[in-house]
Amino acid sequence: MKKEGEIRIPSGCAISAVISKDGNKMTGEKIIESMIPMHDRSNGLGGGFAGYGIYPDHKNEYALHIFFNDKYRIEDCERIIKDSFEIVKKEIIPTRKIPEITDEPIIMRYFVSPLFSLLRSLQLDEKEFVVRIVMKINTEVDGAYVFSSGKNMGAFKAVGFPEDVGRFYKLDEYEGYSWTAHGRYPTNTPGWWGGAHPFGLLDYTIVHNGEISSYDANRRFIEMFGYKCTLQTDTEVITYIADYLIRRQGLSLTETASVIAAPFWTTIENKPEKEREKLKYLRTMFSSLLITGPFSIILGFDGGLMALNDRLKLRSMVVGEYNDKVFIASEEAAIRKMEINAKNIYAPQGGEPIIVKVKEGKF
Amino acid sequence: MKNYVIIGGGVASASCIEGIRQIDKSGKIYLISGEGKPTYCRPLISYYLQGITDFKKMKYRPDEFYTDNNCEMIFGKAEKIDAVNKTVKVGDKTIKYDRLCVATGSSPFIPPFNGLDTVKNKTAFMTEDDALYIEKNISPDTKVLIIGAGLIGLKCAEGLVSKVGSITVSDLATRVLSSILDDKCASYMQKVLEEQGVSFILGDSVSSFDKNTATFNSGKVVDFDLLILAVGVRANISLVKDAGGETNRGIIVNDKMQTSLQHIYAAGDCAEGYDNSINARRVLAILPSAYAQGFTAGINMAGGNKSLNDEFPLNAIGFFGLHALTAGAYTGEMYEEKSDKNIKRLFFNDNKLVGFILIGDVKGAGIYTSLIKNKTFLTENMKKSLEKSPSLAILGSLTRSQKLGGVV
Amino acid sequence: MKKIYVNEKWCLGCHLCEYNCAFANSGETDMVKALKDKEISPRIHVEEDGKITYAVSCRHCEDPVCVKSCISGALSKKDGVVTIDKNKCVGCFTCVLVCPYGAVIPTDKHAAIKCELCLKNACGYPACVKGCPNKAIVYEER
Amino acid sequence: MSINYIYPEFEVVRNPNRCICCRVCERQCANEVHRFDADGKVMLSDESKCVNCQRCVSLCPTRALKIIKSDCVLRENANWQNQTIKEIYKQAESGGVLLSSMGNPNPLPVYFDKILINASQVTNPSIDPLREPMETKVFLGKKPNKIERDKDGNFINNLPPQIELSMPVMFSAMSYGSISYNAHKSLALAAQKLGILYNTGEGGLHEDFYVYGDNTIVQVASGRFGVHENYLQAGKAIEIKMGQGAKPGIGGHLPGTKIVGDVSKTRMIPEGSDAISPAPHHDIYSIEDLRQLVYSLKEATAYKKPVIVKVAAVHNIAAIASGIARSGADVIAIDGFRGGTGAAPTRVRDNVGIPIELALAAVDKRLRDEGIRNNVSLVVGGSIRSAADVVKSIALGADACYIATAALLALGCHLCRTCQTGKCNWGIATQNPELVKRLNPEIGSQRLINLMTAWKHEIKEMMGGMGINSIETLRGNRLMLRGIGLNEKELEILGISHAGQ
Repeated sequence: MKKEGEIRIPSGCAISAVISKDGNKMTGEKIIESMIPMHDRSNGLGGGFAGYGIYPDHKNEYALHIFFNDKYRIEDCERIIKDSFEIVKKEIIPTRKIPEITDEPIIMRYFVSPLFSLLRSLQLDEKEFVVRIVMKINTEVDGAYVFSSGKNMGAFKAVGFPEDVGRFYKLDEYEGYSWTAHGRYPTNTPGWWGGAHPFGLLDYTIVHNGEISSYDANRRFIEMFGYKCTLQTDTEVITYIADYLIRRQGLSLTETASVIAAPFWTTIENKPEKEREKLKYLRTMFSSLLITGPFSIILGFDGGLMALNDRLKLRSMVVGEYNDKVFIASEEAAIRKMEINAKNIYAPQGGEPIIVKVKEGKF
Repeated sequence: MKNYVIIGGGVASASCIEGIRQIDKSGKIYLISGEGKPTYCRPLISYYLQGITDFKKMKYRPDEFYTDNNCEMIFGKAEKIDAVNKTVKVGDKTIKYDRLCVATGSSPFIPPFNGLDTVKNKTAFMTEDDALYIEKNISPDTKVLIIGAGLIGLKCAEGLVSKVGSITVSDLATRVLSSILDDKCASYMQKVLEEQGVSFILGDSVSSFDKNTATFNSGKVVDFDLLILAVGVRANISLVKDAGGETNRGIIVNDKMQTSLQHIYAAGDCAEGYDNSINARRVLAILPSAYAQGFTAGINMAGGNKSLNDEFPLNAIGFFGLHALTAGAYTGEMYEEKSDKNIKRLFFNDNKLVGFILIGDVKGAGIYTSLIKNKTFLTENMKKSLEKSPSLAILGSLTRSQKLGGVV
Repeated sequence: MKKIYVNEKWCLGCHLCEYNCAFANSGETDMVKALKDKEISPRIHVEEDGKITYAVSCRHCEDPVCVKSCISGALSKKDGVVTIDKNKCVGCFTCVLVCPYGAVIPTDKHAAIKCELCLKNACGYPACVKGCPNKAIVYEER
Repeated sequence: MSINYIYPEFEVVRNPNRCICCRVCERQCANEVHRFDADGKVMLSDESKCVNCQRCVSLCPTRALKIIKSDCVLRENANWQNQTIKEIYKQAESGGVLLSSMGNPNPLPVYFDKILINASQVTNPSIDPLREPMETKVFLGKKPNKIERDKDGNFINNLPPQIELSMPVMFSAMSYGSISYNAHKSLALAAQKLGILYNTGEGGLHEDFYVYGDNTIVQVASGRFGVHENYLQAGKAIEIKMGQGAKPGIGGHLPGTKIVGDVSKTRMIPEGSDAISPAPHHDIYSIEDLRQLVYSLKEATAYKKPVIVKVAAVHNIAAIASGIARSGADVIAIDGFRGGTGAAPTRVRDNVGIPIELALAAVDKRLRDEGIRNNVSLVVGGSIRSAADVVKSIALGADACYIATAALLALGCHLCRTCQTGKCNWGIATQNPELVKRLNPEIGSQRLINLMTAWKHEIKEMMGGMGINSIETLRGNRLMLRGIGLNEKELEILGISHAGQ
């Protein structure tokens, strides 16, 4: 069977997230538990998590999480890394041996800083530079795959049910102010570790439930701007779109939501003039980045989360609150598992972005 | 609220009611009718004899016409009009009017033939009663003599020809339909009647009757079982004349149908209106004029303002499927087209169509009629087009588009 | 009230209206049976003015002179439609004589005929309008 | 010449049991095929004049007529086929270039028919267009690479002029002159009511049609007929016609007999003079010349009108398109080799150019590879025959489609391919007032509106089936397509997988 990257694989899923607006640290325990009641939304072929604020000791370095098929790939890959970065720290990501998770690749973690001189000679923005190196490894080094590349955050994923993946990666031993989780139900993959979610680029990670119908339109457009959709997954392309709109075009999160889940023209027509002009501009300007078909996504980024449904709300997604915490999940059961007393539980409208940010200076 | 009185129960009377009601929905209308029945179409009695229609179908308007229009029928003969006190005397009743319309029509004219009183079976041909009388007195062997080869006489002949033994029609004039057709056209029509078995004695007159025999000036003797007198009609003008109104052959009216007496109007066969085709007064004893005059009188009686000055003679005559439609005056330059079956004559005067005779193919005749009526100025090209066939091409694109594309 | 109106700008002179009219008023359900080898007597006819053609049928005048001139009361105007009662008509053709459009058609069957907007026949909607290939004849409110 | 080598192509079959001799056929045939014989009271026909336009068939009230292909055949073989032999006869007689109308009729592959469309099942839902909004609106025009904001952070509208279309279809260029006033009016009226655009072609814009300016593309072609400042200002967009799919590399020729009255006035050339459009624009011998014309037109219209550059699909279309995309043009229109024409040399029509499907796929890919797909919108034409062709074109990467032959069919055209005679019985390709009036624009425009409305419904149905509710996410979405019976190379060029993959 072909794996991710060789063929497009649709999948159904479970997603879950929690964030503390005050920046209070939480271990990964709760987020793992939240996936248990949604067990049936996964099929054991992929699970994963992203934690933010988990590397306070290395918060100024990019944390590259990399899968290697075998040790020979490590050398090839490290050559590329060393050409561009100073490696501050390199280690094997600690895991727990459990029977539910097998056939693991070599999983490494590098904390790196771009070589300043190189950056200057290339006249590149630091983040753009990191993106290019990540793309280079992922497309050029067969058997090596960078699956997390942000600062003070990390993605952890594997083939297996998400609750098992969480235990495998010992996430109960990490502490972060924000967590997202994903359980996967792909329909025609043998299961590949790199294909599990979240998908990350820099500090952007996406967990997503859905199967977008706009995929190839989005992919072929975004690939004009240097992105390589090697996995052929929705999550990958949505992450790139988010990166393109937010980082490269400088759109706000709300504006980004108005592009990827743009209001219908009839809705736009009825808006007050200023709003109407703005929405019309965004839809015309970025028409190829509209995403159609069902999706519920949670975009994690440095200091916050954004949850968004497709504009017809073809996928379930609920939001709840308790004290400083905001919870988002495919099902209310997942939220209740994290906080039995969660309040204000509601289902956002299709296309209505839920943006939660940690208070300035708290992360 | 006005009181309207109409004397007479013919077509002019019915249209007078329609005219009044167009303006005044509430005023009281009294209708004095001598015949004692609702309006029927007198020209249809020949078709009755022929069996094409019956008395029920001959009613001019539905039964509920009078009640729907709030008319009170008074059957009886109007004896006297008091123009000063504005009353009409009917038997022992005196009816007050605010506006009066005299629509008394005409009566058959019976010349003083010698020995006419010795003829037992004789009648005029004007009313349903006349038709019934004839019906009662004929058998397949009956010999009928009709005096008068005008429209009434010939229609009577047409109606009877298949039901009686023989029909002879005589007239002082040397041709049939002398008042409507010229020699050529008349003989054309005569031929059709002769083919059906009608005999004619023309240019001759009865000198005396003796029971069932008529002796003509020429010496010719004709035996008959039934004598029908269709010599002509006279307008019934005496009521107005006696009341002091101006009369001639008919009651003189202006273009509003007013007589010389205040608040008294006249319409129909009894009135002498204006013939547009000859620019003179004339009794136009034809149905379209009766309707138009009655309607005009009605409108003006009810306080409206309507003038009628575009009347002219129109005749639709047909025997045994051959139709002749004529209109206007036969003066000026004539265009003629003739074939075995058809005659077409158009009369132009001063670049206007003033009259026509169509026999046989009569399609579109009304287009000619309207040109006469409107006194439309005709260019040579228009004349050419008219001569070819009557069509709206004559109007020109603009007028035609308005007429065919708009509300008329 | 809806009436038949003619726009000569679009008339092609194809004469289909005449045939559709004759068929609609034939009482037959098949056009071939109704019209084959027969002289047609349509209630609408196409006239020519040079290269211009146009169809003419009853205008259902506000003030219909045919109705006023009818000697038998066969012609009447009800609900805006001038109709002819063929039972009452004796075929005197006074109406033919007075119609300024030539729209009352004489027949050899003791009766005149005219357009009655197909309200009395099985068509129920003016057949000339339905069959006009170029909307030169329309049935509408104006 | 006394011997007639070619037997009439068609037979007029009249069913005497049904013919009622109403003579509609006679009155409607400008070719004078039918004739009433008063003596025998029968209709006669001269089939040698018949072009099989089916006007008589359509108007015969008793369906007594049909036109069939004559079965009189030459002794053909696989190499020397009927048509080939006849063409030889024609040229042997006339000594001239063979002319044809409409598009390439030969049995070359129609790729649209070998592409299948996807639909959603289970893993994602299809969307019911009767229940949910289904958007077909598109904006054609250049999209800037970067947003701009003012000092308060609000967007500055830095979009160049855009063409808004309610659906991704436009009526492509057909000149007034090659088609009639009423045909043009039908297109203009329909475009206005539909919220799309029609194209003047190279015949100028009749003064009556300036009112439809917001729905008009004014064309500037090599003959520059009817081009003046007001004309350029009048439209919503300006199209520079470099080529036409039916006759790439060839100019146009409207015979003087059609340059009458308003046609002459609108084209700004004398009555009766032939309107000859040169093969190239004589001020464009290279891409940099094109850029100058693009900017000349933009200068003349104060940069308010998007400029479309229309080219025929030829072998190196991708490179040509890449050049145009960098020339300042806002839209590239590509016309495939099946595109129609009023008249083209037969050899050119049948042998020059490439299919639009391959051209589109190649161009879209090339522009994306170069990262300049956003510089231009892509409009494709050259035999878009149905809503499915539209959907496939959009999925291959087009922004919108141009239709002309389909529009003419809606107006009554029966593809008899004798436009050049000027005797079009349907009132389309003629300037004879008697024939022109046969096309009532009220009917014509309604039929176009009906056609487009039907296509729109079908497009929405197919989009809904794919789970797509906005046409922009179909654009370039080649995953929604699969090939059938295509070889590896064809699939590679089209950028799609084979069915079953």
